[in-house]
Amino acid sequence: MAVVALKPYPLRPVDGIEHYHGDQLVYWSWDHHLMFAAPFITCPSPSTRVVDFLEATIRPLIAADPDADRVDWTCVEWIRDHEPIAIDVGKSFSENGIGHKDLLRFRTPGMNTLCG
Amino acid sequence: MQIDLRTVTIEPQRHAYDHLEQRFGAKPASRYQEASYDIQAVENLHYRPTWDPEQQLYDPDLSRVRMRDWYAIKDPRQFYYSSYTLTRARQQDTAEANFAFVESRGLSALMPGELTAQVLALLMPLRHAAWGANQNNTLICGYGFGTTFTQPCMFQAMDQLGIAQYLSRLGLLLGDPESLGAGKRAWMVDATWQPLRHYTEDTMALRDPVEVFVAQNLVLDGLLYPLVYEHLVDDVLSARGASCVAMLTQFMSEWGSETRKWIDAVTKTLAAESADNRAALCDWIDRWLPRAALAVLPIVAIVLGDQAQSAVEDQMTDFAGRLGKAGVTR
Amino acid sequence: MDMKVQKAKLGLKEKYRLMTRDLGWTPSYQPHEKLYPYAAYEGIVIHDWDKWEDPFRLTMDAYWKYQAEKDRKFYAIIDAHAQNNGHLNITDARYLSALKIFLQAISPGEYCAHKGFARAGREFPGVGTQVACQMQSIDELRHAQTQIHALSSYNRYYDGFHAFIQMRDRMWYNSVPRSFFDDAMTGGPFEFMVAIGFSFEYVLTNLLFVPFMSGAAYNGDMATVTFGFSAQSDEARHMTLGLECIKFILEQDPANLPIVQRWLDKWFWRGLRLLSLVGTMMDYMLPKRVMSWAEAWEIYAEDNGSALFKDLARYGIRPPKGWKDAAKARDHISHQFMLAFYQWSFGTAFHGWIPSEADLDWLSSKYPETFDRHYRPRWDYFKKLADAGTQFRNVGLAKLCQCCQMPCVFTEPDDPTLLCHRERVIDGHRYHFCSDHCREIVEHEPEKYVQAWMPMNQLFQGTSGGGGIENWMRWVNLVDGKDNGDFVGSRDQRNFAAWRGMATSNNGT
Amino acid sequence: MSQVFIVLQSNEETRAIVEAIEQDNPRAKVTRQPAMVRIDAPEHLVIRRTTVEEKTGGAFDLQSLHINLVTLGGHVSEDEDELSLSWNH
Repeated sequence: MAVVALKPYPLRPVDGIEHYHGDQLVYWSWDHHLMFAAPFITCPSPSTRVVDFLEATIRPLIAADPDADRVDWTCVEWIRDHEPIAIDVGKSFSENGIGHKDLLRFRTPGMNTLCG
Repeated sequence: MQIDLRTVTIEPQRHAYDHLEQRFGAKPASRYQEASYDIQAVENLHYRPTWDPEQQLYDPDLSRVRMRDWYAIKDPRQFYYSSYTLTRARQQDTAEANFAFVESRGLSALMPGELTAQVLALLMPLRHAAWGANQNNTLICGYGFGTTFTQPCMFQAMDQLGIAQYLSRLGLLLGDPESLGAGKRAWMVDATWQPLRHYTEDTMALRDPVEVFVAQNLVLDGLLYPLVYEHLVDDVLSARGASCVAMLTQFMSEWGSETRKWIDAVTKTLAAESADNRAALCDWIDRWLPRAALAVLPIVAIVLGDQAQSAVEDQMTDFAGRLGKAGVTR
Repeated sequence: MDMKVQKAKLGLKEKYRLMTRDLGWTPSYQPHEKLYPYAAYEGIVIHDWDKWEDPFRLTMDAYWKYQAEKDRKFYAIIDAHAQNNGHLNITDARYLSALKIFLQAISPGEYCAHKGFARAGREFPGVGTQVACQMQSIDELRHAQTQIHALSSYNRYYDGFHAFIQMRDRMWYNSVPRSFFDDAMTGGPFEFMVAIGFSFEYVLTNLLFVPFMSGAAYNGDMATVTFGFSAQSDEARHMTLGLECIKFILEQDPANLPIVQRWLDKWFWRGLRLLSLVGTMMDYMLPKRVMSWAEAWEIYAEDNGSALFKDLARYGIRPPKGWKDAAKARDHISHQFMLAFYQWSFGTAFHGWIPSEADLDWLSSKYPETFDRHYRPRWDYFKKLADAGTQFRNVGLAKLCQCCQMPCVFTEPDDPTLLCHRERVIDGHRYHFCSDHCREIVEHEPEKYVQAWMPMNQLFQGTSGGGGIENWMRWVNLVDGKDNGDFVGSRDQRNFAAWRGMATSNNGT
Repeated sequence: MSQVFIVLQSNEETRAIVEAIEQDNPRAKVTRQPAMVRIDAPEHLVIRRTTVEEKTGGAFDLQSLHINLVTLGGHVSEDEDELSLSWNH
């Protein structure tokens, strides 16, 4: 579908990767862990190793959850756009094919302390 | 326990909203200031209009005139909704009393039939001119930039609707529904009214809000209102025995002189901003003033006949004086 | 001699016709489409503007008279309120958070409606419609101004009100109402009318003004209840206009039905997202409560709304697509927002807090199906952390919905334990949504929504003050430690208690 | 059956109006809430000028209802003598 307009109304996205100074947006969400009201938006460099970013940024963000200490990044199940995805956390975002504005959900079956 | 809150003296944490303290200093702000300054969004507009994606949702570039700060424009009457509405409600009380006075004493029936016919011929088509002015001021409010410029235009639009309605009541009092119908036919086909209708339709095709302001409020109404209400009705027709009509149009004459102060203040601020603005105003006046003069001439002639030309010329002289005072020099 | 002839008295309808409808004319010096250039492109077909029925036949003289009377009452009350420290009459200073949200988010929306109706009041070719829109335009200006005036005296004593102008354009959560109104205003006149005049005014604003304002009265806030009811008395006219307009459009041509139906689907959902904030205000921010959001929803949306859509069924209109999901969300939304506000309160110009045990019990009783199971455990845990001196602050920034711009706090309609994730790639760019309905709205008009100003994304672009939280706070005029954070320990809390104490002891002497 | 409704501010001016509504609409249900009065009625509700005038002993202009009106639901039909609310189904 297209917008109904009186004159040509071009598609002009304002959120392209070129606006992020070499970095890219990546979203994160921990399934069934609703202590955190919404998915996180972050802005890592594509060349950063995923595990480094998880430890430096995501781990502190989720630390308040009673399940947080038990999260092992090598065991979590990753989901992207409703499909399971294999992520080698020892490699970078770009090596894992994780692109601008991807949402990465991680599942930790058996853990759902606050969301029965 | 009932607490007596009036006994407490509390030091306020601040005097006014931040944006008003920035503009006017750290002191309590007036209700006009609170109601008017900066209340239109300016930044981070989300979407382009579907009627024209080259425009912004609020777009100062719709006008040829430029202002560093559109809030330099101020309404000397300091009208915001409440002060405006209370002022008009008071005038409405007077108007109501005037209509009741004329009606209860049958004053309009005492006028000679010929004079009544002349009054109706003059005033009934002006219902539609007022509607045109309503349309134009509504457009200025809708697409103009900055609340101190746009909000009085919405008031002006509603006033013009009110004027059209006062004229309608006047027509029903002096005549009947058919008097209104005759006025509309004159507006549509009589040669007398065609220059004015042509002018009105041409201004309704404009999209530059400030040009509309100049063409309608400054130029056309600047000639029409003093000529019709102050000169023809209050002076000429009253002297001929139609003083009751002057009672019924008291709102229009008072309103004309009240709104002129505002229109002149806006014009003066626009002109004082830059030579480019003055050039734009002059171009628009050159474009619209001669046409307005030609449009009002046959209307004035309904009452004055051959003397219409000199009445219009006198009004043009007055008008040039207004422009001079507003700093619009050609 | 002349006898005054008693004229036949004109009926209200005929008189009103002469006073308004008869003023317009068919232009001949300019083509019609030059004077009304935006009237046709949306695809709405109008054959006869004269078929328009004027709902209330107010002429300007009556308008001035009645509105002046309302305004005299209103300003008398807020003058007295300011002179007599009326702000100390409120039940509790935490209530002020609701007023701060109102001033930052809703009052600017009133102004947008003012501008939008001015435009519609010029662009519609029918005089009756134009006049109704123009009156609504100045009414909406009135609402913005009375709200700013009523809350001005609160601003002098409490934090969080002072920068509503800057925050309107820059504060992240205010892009929710801003994008809503910008969206309506950048549509054509018909869409604007259906969006604001009908979907928002008729279907939804009762929820905003009626139970919430009654709640304001219950909490001793005479200034707010006065502007609220005073505004709502205009809304009754506006709602009637909205309903009239939609009937008129639908009666004019069958081709209008699918366009109107899609607008209804779109604007019901956008309006619901925006007004759900009021649910949080009602359930959490009123110290003394009149009814829950769920109860208000039942009365004003489900009962009244279903009567309305049953009525419109004869035109082929069905209830909006999101209707069922809205009903499912009824028992969740207010909790989801308040939990979010609490954890992000460092970035809001109002205070958050953990509800008291009594409040939690009230919520349990009002939301028996959901509260104890899903939400109370989180509050209990937050309380445990706070009591241990490790108050939970979520310093992660939130993913926003590309359509409604809400942080994606909503759960799956049928699974309250899982956040709802929706996405779509449009022309090589990926976009995220809070719900199926928001995604569908964007899929219909991608050109429009890809240009939205997304505050969180902009932060990372470095455009919002230059990067970093301190620069951002300066840029939005947020005073750290005063405007934001937990209510417990805030300056508002301390001052209110101290001033009330002064009042009580003065009275005792 | 669909309800129409009207909500008025609760004050001295509306006291007579509410009484008039109760008299003219036996099936109407009046609910009093803080600062407001809500009146629901099945399908149809009417406010008659003359009934209000009986209650107040003075002239009543129906349009002055706007001053104290909070909200309403249903199609509005108004002339000099009465204002009615209804649904068409």
